[in-house]
Amino acid sequence: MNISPAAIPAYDPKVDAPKPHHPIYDYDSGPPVNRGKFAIWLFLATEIMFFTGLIGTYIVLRMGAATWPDPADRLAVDITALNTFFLIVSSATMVKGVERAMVGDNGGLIKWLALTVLIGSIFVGIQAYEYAVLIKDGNLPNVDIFWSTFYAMTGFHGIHVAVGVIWNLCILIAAIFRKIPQEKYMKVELAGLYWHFVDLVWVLLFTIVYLM
Amino acid sequence: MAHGKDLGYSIFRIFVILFILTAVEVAWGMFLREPRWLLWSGLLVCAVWKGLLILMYFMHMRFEKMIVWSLILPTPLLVAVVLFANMPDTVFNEKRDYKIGYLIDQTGEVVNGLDPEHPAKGRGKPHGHQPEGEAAGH
Amino acid sequence: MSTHTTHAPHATPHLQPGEGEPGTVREHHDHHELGFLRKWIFSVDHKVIGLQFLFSGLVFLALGGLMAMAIRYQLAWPWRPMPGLAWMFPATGGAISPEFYTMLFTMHGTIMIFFVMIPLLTGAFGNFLIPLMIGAPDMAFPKLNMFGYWTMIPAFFFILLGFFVEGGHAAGGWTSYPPLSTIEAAAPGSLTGQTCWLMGLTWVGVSSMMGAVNYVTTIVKMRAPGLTMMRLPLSIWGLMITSLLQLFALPVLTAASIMQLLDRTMNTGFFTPTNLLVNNITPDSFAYGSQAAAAGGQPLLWQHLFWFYSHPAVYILVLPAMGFTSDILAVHARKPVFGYKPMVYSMSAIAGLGFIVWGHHMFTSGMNPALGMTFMVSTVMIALPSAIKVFNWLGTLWGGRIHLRTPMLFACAFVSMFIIGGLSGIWMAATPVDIYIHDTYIVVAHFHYVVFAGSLFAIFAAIYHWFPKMFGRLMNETMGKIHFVGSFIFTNMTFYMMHQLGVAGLMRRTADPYAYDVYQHLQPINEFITISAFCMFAWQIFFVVNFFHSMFWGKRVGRNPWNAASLEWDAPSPPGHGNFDKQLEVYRGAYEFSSPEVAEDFIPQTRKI
Amino acid sequence: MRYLFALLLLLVPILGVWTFVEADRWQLWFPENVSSFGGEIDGLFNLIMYMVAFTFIVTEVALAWFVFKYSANRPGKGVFTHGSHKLEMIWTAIPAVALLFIAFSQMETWAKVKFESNFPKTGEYTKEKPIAELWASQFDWRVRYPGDDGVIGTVDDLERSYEFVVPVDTDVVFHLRSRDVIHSFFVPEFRLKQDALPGHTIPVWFRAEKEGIYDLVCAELCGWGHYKMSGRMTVVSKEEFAKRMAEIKAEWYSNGKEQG
Ligand code: HEA
Ligand code: HEA
Ligand code: CUA
Ligand SMILES: [Cu+2]
Repeated sequence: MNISPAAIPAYDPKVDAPKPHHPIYDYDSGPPVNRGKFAIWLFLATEIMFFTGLIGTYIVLRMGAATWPDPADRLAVDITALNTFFLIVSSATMVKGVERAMVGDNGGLIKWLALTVLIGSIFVGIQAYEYAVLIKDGNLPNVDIFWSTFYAMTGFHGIHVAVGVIWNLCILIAAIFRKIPQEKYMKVELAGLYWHFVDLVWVLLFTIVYLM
Repeated sequence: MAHGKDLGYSIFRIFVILFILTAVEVAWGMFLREPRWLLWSGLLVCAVWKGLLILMYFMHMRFEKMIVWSLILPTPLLVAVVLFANMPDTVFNEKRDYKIGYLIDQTGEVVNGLDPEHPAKGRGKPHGHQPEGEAAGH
Repeated sequence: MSTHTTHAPHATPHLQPGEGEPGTVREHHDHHELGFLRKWIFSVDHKVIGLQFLFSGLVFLALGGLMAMAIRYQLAWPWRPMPGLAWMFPATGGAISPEFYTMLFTMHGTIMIFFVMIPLLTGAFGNFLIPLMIGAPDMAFPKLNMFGYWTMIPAFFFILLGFFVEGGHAAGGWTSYPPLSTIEAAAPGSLTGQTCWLMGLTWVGVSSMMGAVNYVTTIVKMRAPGLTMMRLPLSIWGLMITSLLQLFALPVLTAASIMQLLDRTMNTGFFTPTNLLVNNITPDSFAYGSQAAAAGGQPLLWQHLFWFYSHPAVYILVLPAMGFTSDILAVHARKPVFGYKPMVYSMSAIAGLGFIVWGHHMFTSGMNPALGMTFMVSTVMIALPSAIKVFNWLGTLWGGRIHLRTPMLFACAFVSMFIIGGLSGIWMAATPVDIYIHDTYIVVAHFHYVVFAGSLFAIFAAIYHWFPKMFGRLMNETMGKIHFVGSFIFTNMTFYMMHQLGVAGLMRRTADPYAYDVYQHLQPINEFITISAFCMFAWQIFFVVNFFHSMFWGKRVGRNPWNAASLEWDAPSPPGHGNFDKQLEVYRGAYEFSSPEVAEDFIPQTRKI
Repeated sequence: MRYLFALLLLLVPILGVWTFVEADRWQLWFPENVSSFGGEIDGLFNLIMYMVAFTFIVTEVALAWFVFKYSANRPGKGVFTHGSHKLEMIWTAIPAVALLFIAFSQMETWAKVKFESNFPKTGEYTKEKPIAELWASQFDWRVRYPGDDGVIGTVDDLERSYEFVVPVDTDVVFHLRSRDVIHSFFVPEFRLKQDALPGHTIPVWFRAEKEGIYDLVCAELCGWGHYKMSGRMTVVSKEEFAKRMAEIKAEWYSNGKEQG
């Protein structure tokens, strides 16, 4: 058949008008991985790159600096070590929570999630306290590049923790009021992945910023 | 993970390892700061180890398919690219005629710097080593 | 999107082995008409969100275009009272100030790249096309998609706010190199405008990130049964690779702009070296308020981080455009895309190499010259996948039955213009040559050929091509052709001679090039360019009128006006809520044109033989 | 119709090449080269230009030709092909070779101009002992010559704004510095450009081969006055240079006396 340039098929209401009451066909084509999980890992990849920007800056500036104060001279390593411990605990409780959600144990989920939220808030609280003390002593980000990088890195990590706490809190509320059924456990798992990621970043940050 | 409960590992064990590693790190970082190369490489090993444990077990990466891995596998490469491409210009830059982290006034005096020998003037008590400051200990 | 999900086990005959979970039929029963707000403002429908991006992109295009006109006016007739803007400068009798000129091109570049091209390519077409072309009812995460547009609102707010703050908008170039952009005393635009600029960009970044996560997930997880990755239309490949670029590169810019923001507001010292003397102001007082800034940062660090994103960003600007072009060429030439797989691989190669070439913007910046050498090699090699693409486009046209309709004309123009822009890139990639031509008008010529004559022409092509799907009506063909002819001629008249200006050594970003004796003889050429640019701008009236007229009164067409084969043409025009009114089953690639198997000259992807 | 559009597409290579051919006549081409390596840079530019022009003409003409020839007005269907492996290989391999050739042909000149290891080591001026320090600041250029002791940074330095005097036919190394923001040292006739990065001392070398006065322009956006941040590069004979240095010195000290 030869189609001349003018042959644009005309509008035919019989064929072309949308038919009402159509089912929406939503087919899952991809590799066997949950959509949400796929998306959250993509998101975590961007987060890795984000922290690369911040931590990478710290690393190259520090390596290029002639001297660098011992972090222990300036920072409260002991309290923060405790804080690190808290964050790891909260990661473990989160795993427990996800595990409970997987088997559809809503009560267990609420218990462990509440614990996670609590410990997460403690972390944020301690960090806020640490900031307050530092700022009271005049250690503002503008004092020198040590403080600049310190606040940028830990600050953005802190914001991430806060977001994680809020996220977990939302799920906790949903679990309390609406109950999260077994087949929806993925909701919890996604929040968990984010939470562990925040923990993972902290593990690296703590070592690099506070101990090295 | 369709099969729910049984992941084949004990959260408690992982947690204990993480705890021990953290304790080792903190002790090392607080009391054994010399020699530096040993401290840094040791801490790095511990941190990466901890990170991997979290990634592998808490985040279930050990049990994930290649497709999930492929989403984050490019990142280490890119991280390395960013870091290494920046080093010649920051770390090994001989053209730079100031010290990173120092502010020098016009008389050539350090007014603001990382070096404890040159405490900043007139701006709070920024340095932990100063007796009144004790910022480190809160 | 209906939240009711019923798990109905479903026979899916064309499942690839190992692929997918059972299909899901979402019963769909909201038949109440959505109110205006729900339908157009708080919509979670990908098509509406796409249109939202399209319209805001076009509005910003007009704004950026107007700024380009002001730039051109100044370059042709410096310090002559500028029509329309004279009232702002009573002190000089209407002549704009040099500060204002710096602001003009800074914001022209910023708006065109971050508020026009990225929203149009990924925001508008990404949203509109992805679900339709892969046979999905909507995006994987419709709400996230809605937030993706909402986060553009603060971005719009901040970028517009900047024009009204003291000192004017950012004026450090769209690259915003510190310390010019971090020190208040260095430029009036660095007072508050730069902060608005950074906030705007950060929000665009958040929006792009949300969009990109959504796009990739949708493409990977929601293709119709039988639609394997290697049967995807190239537009979708382009959009997906672009999204991956966004995901891996953009956060670095976000981190960098946050650090610049901290440098500006909290007086940190990431990018500012020690011991500067700006405007005869001593270091202790050039920071905000009375506080000194931390110091001893590294200005090159910003350049590295910025270009680590912004080089991939230029491929973000071109990869979707390449995809659209491939599709449009194939449809209107009635031929399968020549070398489908090489096209996919070369796009991936461009994206992959795009991550390791950013240093070519920094050859003369004081970067370590050994790095320059490696960046040169990678940059030059990026021409290789581009070459493959160009030859495959030509191969697609070869032996076709070409219908020269407006979208096709713009697509051919894209190929033609991309060749020009790409080839001038080779000059700049060559380090020693770039010593001379860096920051001259050759660079301006290069990137306007790729982004304006290239990507924007591809966007025009895409608008003409998919307009029937968006509004159920055809754009007027005669007006379209007139629009094409004028745009094509005036674009070349505007940008081609810039190459020669660059060779003559004329620098970019100068408010008045004739302040130098060496450049005085270039004024006639600049006048010629300016007049051409004015004509080009005026010529767009044919597009604007055609666009709005056809939206309401264009010729009504059916589902598949172009006899194209890909899935979006199986949906009604415009598609209703949920896109498709039948179950799709895909049996072949998107480009089965002129196949001898059937009588017609195309086989839709859903047709079983 | 197809005549019109094919012609439009064909005009691109025709007019495109034509403007490049004529550019020199319209004074739209390189300014005269006066540096020792400028010729090489022009040569490399031309090398790429010829290679690129060839590709440009071939691809653009092919595009116009296809649009003209394969119009839909002919009966029958298009050629049904999904590509050709062999062609793909050919048009990958040939550009690959061409591109590698381009890349490798550039390296020598780049190394010569920018690598510090290739800076003049024997002449009067070296990296360690530069002829002067060139300071860029918003929006002027200042040159600081060493005084009698030949060392920069001592009290007897001679400072001078706007004009940078250098001897002809000599390997000149100077230090480029910036007081505030990023600027760029650019002398079109030298084919030399180097950004002045605040906080960095960047050594730059060139060898001017012709006496004369050239514009020194700032090529990196540095604020509102960027467009008028001009300086002057004066290349003089060696005898003249000595004389000029004496003049500069006299001027500097007389100024100093006035102030003191
Ligand atoms: C869509 C956007 C886009 C695209 C696709 C490109 C593509 C390329 N760009 Fe461009 N570029 C920009 C947008 C883009 N660029 C922008 C906006 C800037 C300026 C930023 C600023 O400073 O403000 C810039 C600046 C810029 C510079 C810095 C110049 C300077 O400041 O000194 C360089 C240097 O290497 C460069 C190189 C290249 C190269 C090698 C390609 C290649 O990808 C091109 C490859 C394509 C081809 C080569 C053509 C087709 C191939 C053939 C027909 C085959 C045969 C070819 C040969 C054998 C040679 N670009
Ligand atoms: C996508 C990017 C893009 C686009 C499209 C353009 C378009 C144009 N640009 Fe732009 N330009 C840049 C990106 C772009 N530019 C960048 C990044 C810079 C560098 C900035 C810097 O140095 O920091 C720059 C710099 C720049 C300069 C150099 C300034 C200098 O260095 O001093 C000049 C000078 O001529 C210029 C001119 C033009 C002209 C005449 C157009 C014209 O083509 C514009 C014509 C306009 C239109 C065709 C729009 C018409 C409107 C519509 C079609 C809207 C329809 C609306 C509805 C339907 C609602 N531009
Ligand atoms: Cu100095 Cu531009
Ligand atoms: Cu680039």
